[in-house]
Amino acid sequence: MTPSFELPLVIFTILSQQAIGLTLLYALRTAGRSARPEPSARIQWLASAGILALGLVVSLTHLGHPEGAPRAVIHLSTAWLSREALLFGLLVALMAVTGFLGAVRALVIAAAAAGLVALFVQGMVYAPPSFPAVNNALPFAFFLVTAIILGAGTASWFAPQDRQPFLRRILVGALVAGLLLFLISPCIWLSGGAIMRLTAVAYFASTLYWAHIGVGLILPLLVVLAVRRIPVWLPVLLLAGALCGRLVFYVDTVHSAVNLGGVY
Amino acid sequence: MKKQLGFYVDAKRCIGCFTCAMACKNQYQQEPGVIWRQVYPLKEEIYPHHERAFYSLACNHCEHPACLEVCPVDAYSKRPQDGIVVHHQEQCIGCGNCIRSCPYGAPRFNPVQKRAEKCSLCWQRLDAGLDPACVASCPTNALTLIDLATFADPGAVQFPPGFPKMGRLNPSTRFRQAELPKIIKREDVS
Amino acid sequence: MSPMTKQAMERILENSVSRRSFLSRLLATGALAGLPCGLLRPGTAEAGQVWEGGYQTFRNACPRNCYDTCSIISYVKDGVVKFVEGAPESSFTRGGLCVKGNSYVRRVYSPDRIKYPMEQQGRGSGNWKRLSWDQAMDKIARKILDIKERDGSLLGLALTKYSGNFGITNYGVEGMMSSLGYTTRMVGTPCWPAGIDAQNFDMGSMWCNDPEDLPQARYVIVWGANPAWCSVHSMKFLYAAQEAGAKMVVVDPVFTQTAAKADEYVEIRAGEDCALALGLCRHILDRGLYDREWVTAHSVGFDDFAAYLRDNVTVEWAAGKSGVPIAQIKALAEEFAQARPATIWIGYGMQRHVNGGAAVRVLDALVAMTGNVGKPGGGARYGHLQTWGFNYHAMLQKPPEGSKGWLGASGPKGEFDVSGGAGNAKYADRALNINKTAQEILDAKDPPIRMLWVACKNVLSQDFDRPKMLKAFDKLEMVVAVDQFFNQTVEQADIVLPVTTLFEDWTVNASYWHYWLSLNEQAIKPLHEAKSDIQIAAALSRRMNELAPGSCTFATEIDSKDWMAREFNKDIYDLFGLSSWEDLRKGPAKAKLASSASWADGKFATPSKKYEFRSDLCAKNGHDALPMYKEGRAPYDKLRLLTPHHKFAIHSQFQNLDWMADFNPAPFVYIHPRAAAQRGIADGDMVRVFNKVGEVRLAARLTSDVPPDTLLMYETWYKGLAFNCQNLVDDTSADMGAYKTGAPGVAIHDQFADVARA
Amino acid sequence: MDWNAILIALRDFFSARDGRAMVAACAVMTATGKTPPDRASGLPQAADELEYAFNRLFVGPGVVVAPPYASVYLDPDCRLMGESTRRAAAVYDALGLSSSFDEELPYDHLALELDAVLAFRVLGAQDQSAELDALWHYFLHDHLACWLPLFTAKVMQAPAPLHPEISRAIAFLSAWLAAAIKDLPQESLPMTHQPGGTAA
Repeated sequence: MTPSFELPLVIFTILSQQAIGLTLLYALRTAGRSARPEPSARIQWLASAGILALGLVVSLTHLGHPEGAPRAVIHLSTAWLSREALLFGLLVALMAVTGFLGAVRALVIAAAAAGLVALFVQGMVYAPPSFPAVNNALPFAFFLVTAIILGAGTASWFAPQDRQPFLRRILVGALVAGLLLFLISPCIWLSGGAIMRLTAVAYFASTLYWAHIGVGLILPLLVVLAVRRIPVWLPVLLLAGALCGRLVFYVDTVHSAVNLGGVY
Repeated sequence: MKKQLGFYVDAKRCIGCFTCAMACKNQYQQEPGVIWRQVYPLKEEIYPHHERAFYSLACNHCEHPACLEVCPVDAYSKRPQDGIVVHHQEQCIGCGNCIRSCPYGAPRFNPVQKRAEKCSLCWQRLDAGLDPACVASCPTNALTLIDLATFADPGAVQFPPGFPKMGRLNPSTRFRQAELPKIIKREDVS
Repeated sequence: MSPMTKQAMERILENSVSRRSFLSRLLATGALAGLPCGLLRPGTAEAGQVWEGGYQTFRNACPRNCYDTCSIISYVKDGVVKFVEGAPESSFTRGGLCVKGNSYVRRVYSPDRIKYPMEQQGRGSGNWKRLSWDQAMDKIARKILDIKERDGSLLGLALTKYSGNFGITNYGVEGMMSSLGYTTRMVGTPCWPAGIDAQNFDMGSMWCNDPEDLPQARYVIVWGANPAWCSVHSMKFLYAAQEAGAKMVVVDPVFTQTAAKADEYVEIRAGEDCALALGLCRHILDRGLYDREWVTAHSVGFDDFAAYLRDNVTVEWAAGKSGVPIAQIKALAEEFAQARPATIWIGYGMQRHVNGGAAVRVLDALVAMTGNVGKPGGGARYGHLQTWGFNYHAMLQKPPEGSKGWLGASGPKGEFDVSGGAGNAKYADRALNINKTAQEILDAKDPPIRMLWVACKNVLSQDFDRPKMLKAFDKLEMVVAVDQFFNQTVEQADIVLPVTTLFEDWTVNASYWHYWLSLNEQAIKPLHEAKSDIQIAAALSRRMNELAPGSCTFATEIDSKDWMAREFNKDIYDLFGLSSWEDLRKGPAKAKLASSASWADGKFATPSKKYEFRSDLCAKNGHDALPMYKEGRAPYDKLRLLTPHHKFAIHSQFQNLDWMADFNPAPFVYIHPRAAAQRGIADGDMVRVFNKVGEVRLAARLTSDVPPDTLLMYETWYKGLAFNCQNLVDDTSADMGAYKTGAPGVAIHDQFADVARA
Repeated sequence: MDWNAILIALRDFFSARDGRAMVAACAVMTATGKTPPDRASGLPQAADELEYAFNRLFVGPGVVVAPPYASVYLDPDCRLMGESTRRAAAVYDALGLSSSFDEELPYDHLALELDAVLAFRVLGAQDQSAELDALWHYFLHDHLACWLPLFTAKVMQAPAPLHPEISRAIAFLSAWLAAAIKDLPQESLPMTHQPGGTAA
């Protein structure tokens, strides 16, 4: 099987992670503080819900038969995809409710926790045995880092001034973590089996991979370190970089069937 | 052990003639581009001669099929009586998750129907007392049907080089590996 | 009433009773009268199509000039072939087909098929007009009459036909020509003629053991053949021999798929089979391992041959010529001579050389001197025509009264010619060498070739020196191509006629390798306006006789089934143990053989009635009397070029189908990594292969399957690709072939070329 | 627009065996379709050009650009004489009609299907039977509307510029289909075709 540009999935995962990131960052920066929600809480939460809903709609276009999408939740017993569908459905509702109710603390924590679980489940969907390089916790790690980077970046549009340094620190930390993760993972694959090595080689040979590293991670890191704040345009750059990185994930992660008859 | 049907791929006998793959197309009159059975030449790192040894592979009807596990709409089932993994195409929503998840590339996307499909082990033919089309067509008896419950060839291997080792899935295909003849090369050019 | 669902309507349409009663009220009103329909007509209850019911099965036979000539069962439903299977009755194919046979349905129902007679306005222009059969036959008939009027004979009308459709009734094409008068025939065969002559000189005929006795062999050398690709059903018999303890050795210039399945592969310098075989003979002689008793009782000239070996051959010399190490030659000779029975499968590839006939004679001698001729499990296996004793009713037609032709006797017109030459007729057909078709057309004078009829053949893909063939076509006033697909010959034709597939008309097929006989029933009506070759002949005869009564003796109305039946005779029935051809409807039949071995009784068909190591007949035909070394062709370019058959195609057939393209989308030239490195060529690079004939462009594959001095590409026609290996193959003759087939063979594998990055 | 006349002309066009018949059918379309006769047609040379172009697109002998058979578009395996061919013949049979061409002209050839459309139109005008409506709905929505757009798209994708007469015939065909679908109650819109499942 040759990998293909699964654009709807690229967009869906990125948007959903952005939404979850926003949720996580809200929960993080309000943790331990007064129970009073931020002034723009409602907008933030509705925006999260909207972003996630948009992602879900886009994900439908990936199906050969979108009309059958509601049935996608019937195989919860073993299919991570069913669990993902159910969980993201619940999550979008939870985000919307949280937004409408003005970010009630309990709901915020519930949504953040559900978001984390959803990221894990999503990570499992994309960690099948057919992709040895990512048949592990890496997809979850990639998704979590992406969620936090996008969440911190996007949250800077909504968070009050006093929380901006917190977001900045989180973003810097996440960018550094991401940089290490995305640079080191392929290096580790190089010492793995044939398919892992092929994956590493494909990543390193990909312009998109380097665009993600450069535009999505290094450049934002330098900018934030230099200006010591998150410029208003930075989330757009982060999103573009994340899209590049996700494209690499879908296009260049090598499927074991590609080398049938060859060394695995 | 319960009955579990599978293919025995005898790479020592296989001549890579693609008759099995074409017999499959002949049986199901598939659209161009849709391939249930493919004949994979072994790479030169495994068999040192280009396109001279092959694995004829379709669905491995695994004990724990990845396709079945990951299908969100439960469109796969494993027949209790013989372990055949059946794809119920009418239930398929074309999400591609099985295609992504099967390490052996058995499910394929049908661009016309916009659904996945894969080798059925010709269960309709089996139920009618016939061999699968590919097995029936093999001119060298290199592709045969086995029941793992009774199959007891000590020489057979489950994961030969060139076939991804996926122990958890426990694919039902068994192999005999290709052999090399003694080769006497020309003196005047070597 | 709201519209029904698609599924509900389709359920109604599935069944004739329900669909008829669905609109019964309407039919009762008589509304059907006066409809504006121009194409559809009111149908009666009986008319229309029968769509219901299960499969009907029919017996078919693959007519593709292949060792295996598979017997097919076609499954037909509603008048449409749904799928095919091999016939289980044949112990040779055991219910199997090959990759090509399994694609047949795709061929019949391909939207790409030629559907109607058509005429091209300007050869190669792509400007085609549709013709009715009447119009097409009228144009052709008038042209034939015009030629007759201008030249006083029909020698300006030439036929080139070979084995693209190998049914016995397809010889009606030759019959059609004969029924018009004396014409020009492209005679001979590009396939196997040098070996045929060789075996005729040695044994009096080409006759091989039943391949199903291969498991009895204790030693098998497959020499210059690749059954793993070209006779897939023979492989199981070779395996059975191996499993019973026999050693299988493959001698080939290329590490073929068959070589990969052997116990031992001997890489030989192409064209030096003669030398290696003589070296083996010499060593056997030296070690006294030959069968003294057998050669004394059953052969003539062995002492002369032995003397030749002693005086002219050494193992060292053979090693130097063939590239095979001395020790291996000795080992091979000793093993072969000591195993009983031992056999050699003599391939057609190894005789496509300027010394091919000579090489086959030496291989025959090797088998004979070790006493393996006439033994089950032994034999010099090349081919046979034992099961081809049909009436050739379709072929044997009389020329019209007063026809004029070539003065003097004519030789055979190919290996299947049963007309026995011209007999005592005053005139004969003009025979031109099929293997030099282009040159012969260019050279022919008095009269020139004015019109070419192409049937069962794709001249521009299969004949040699394609650039010259295009020039030859320029000389022709009319080219008629009869075909199923728009191949490179049809592209250059003036008129194309659509011909039926095997499922669409009756015929009968035999094999030149195994001993099974298969009926080919009409399973479906011809699609579009396709006609079979004999139906085309009848249509032409009809028009010829309308325009000029008596100008064609071919029947004007033909029942194909009846014509198929007329091919049978008592000898065939006796040979196969049939009471009627109808018995074949129950499945293919195998000849009742006294022994699985040819020449089992030791009585040969040579003048001496013995195996002739020394053949005066051979000498009389211009060759050496003894199996002797003959020099190969001097290289005319840097690398040897081989263009054998591919597993996905037989000549230009099958590879064009989209199912085949799924597995094999594009051609490659195979180059040894060392030769590639010298030229800076990497795997997958586009390259130019060129020589004095022309050039082709294609991608390179680097592999040590070929030796460093050899290029390999396969002879196939890919839909939509210009690739054609005949741009690199000249028409140099092989040494033998003229005696039995009317023209020498062709040195297809004595070609040379160079390669560079494109 | 006199659709009956247009349909007859389209049928005659797509079943034409030579340039003259094609030109004649085009002339009818010109006269009936109320599009200005903007080009001289009927000249022998023009007829030849039209015929060559027509054959390249629809007839052969080479690989044709747009085979005019429903099964090539509807049957999953893109072949002739497939399931949809069988369905087309069953529709004719239900109407009490049959083709006199048999396999010489596969039953789902465009010209035969247009002939059936004519039959439906005339029968429908005479007889208001619900069954006839249902059958027509099926033939139009579940058959013609599923493949004609794919067919016309293939024609439009032809490598060489389209001959104007062919382009106009295709335009008429598309216009008729659009009008016919509008005329029918919009119970079920023509869906993307979902051919029957394979054996799995």
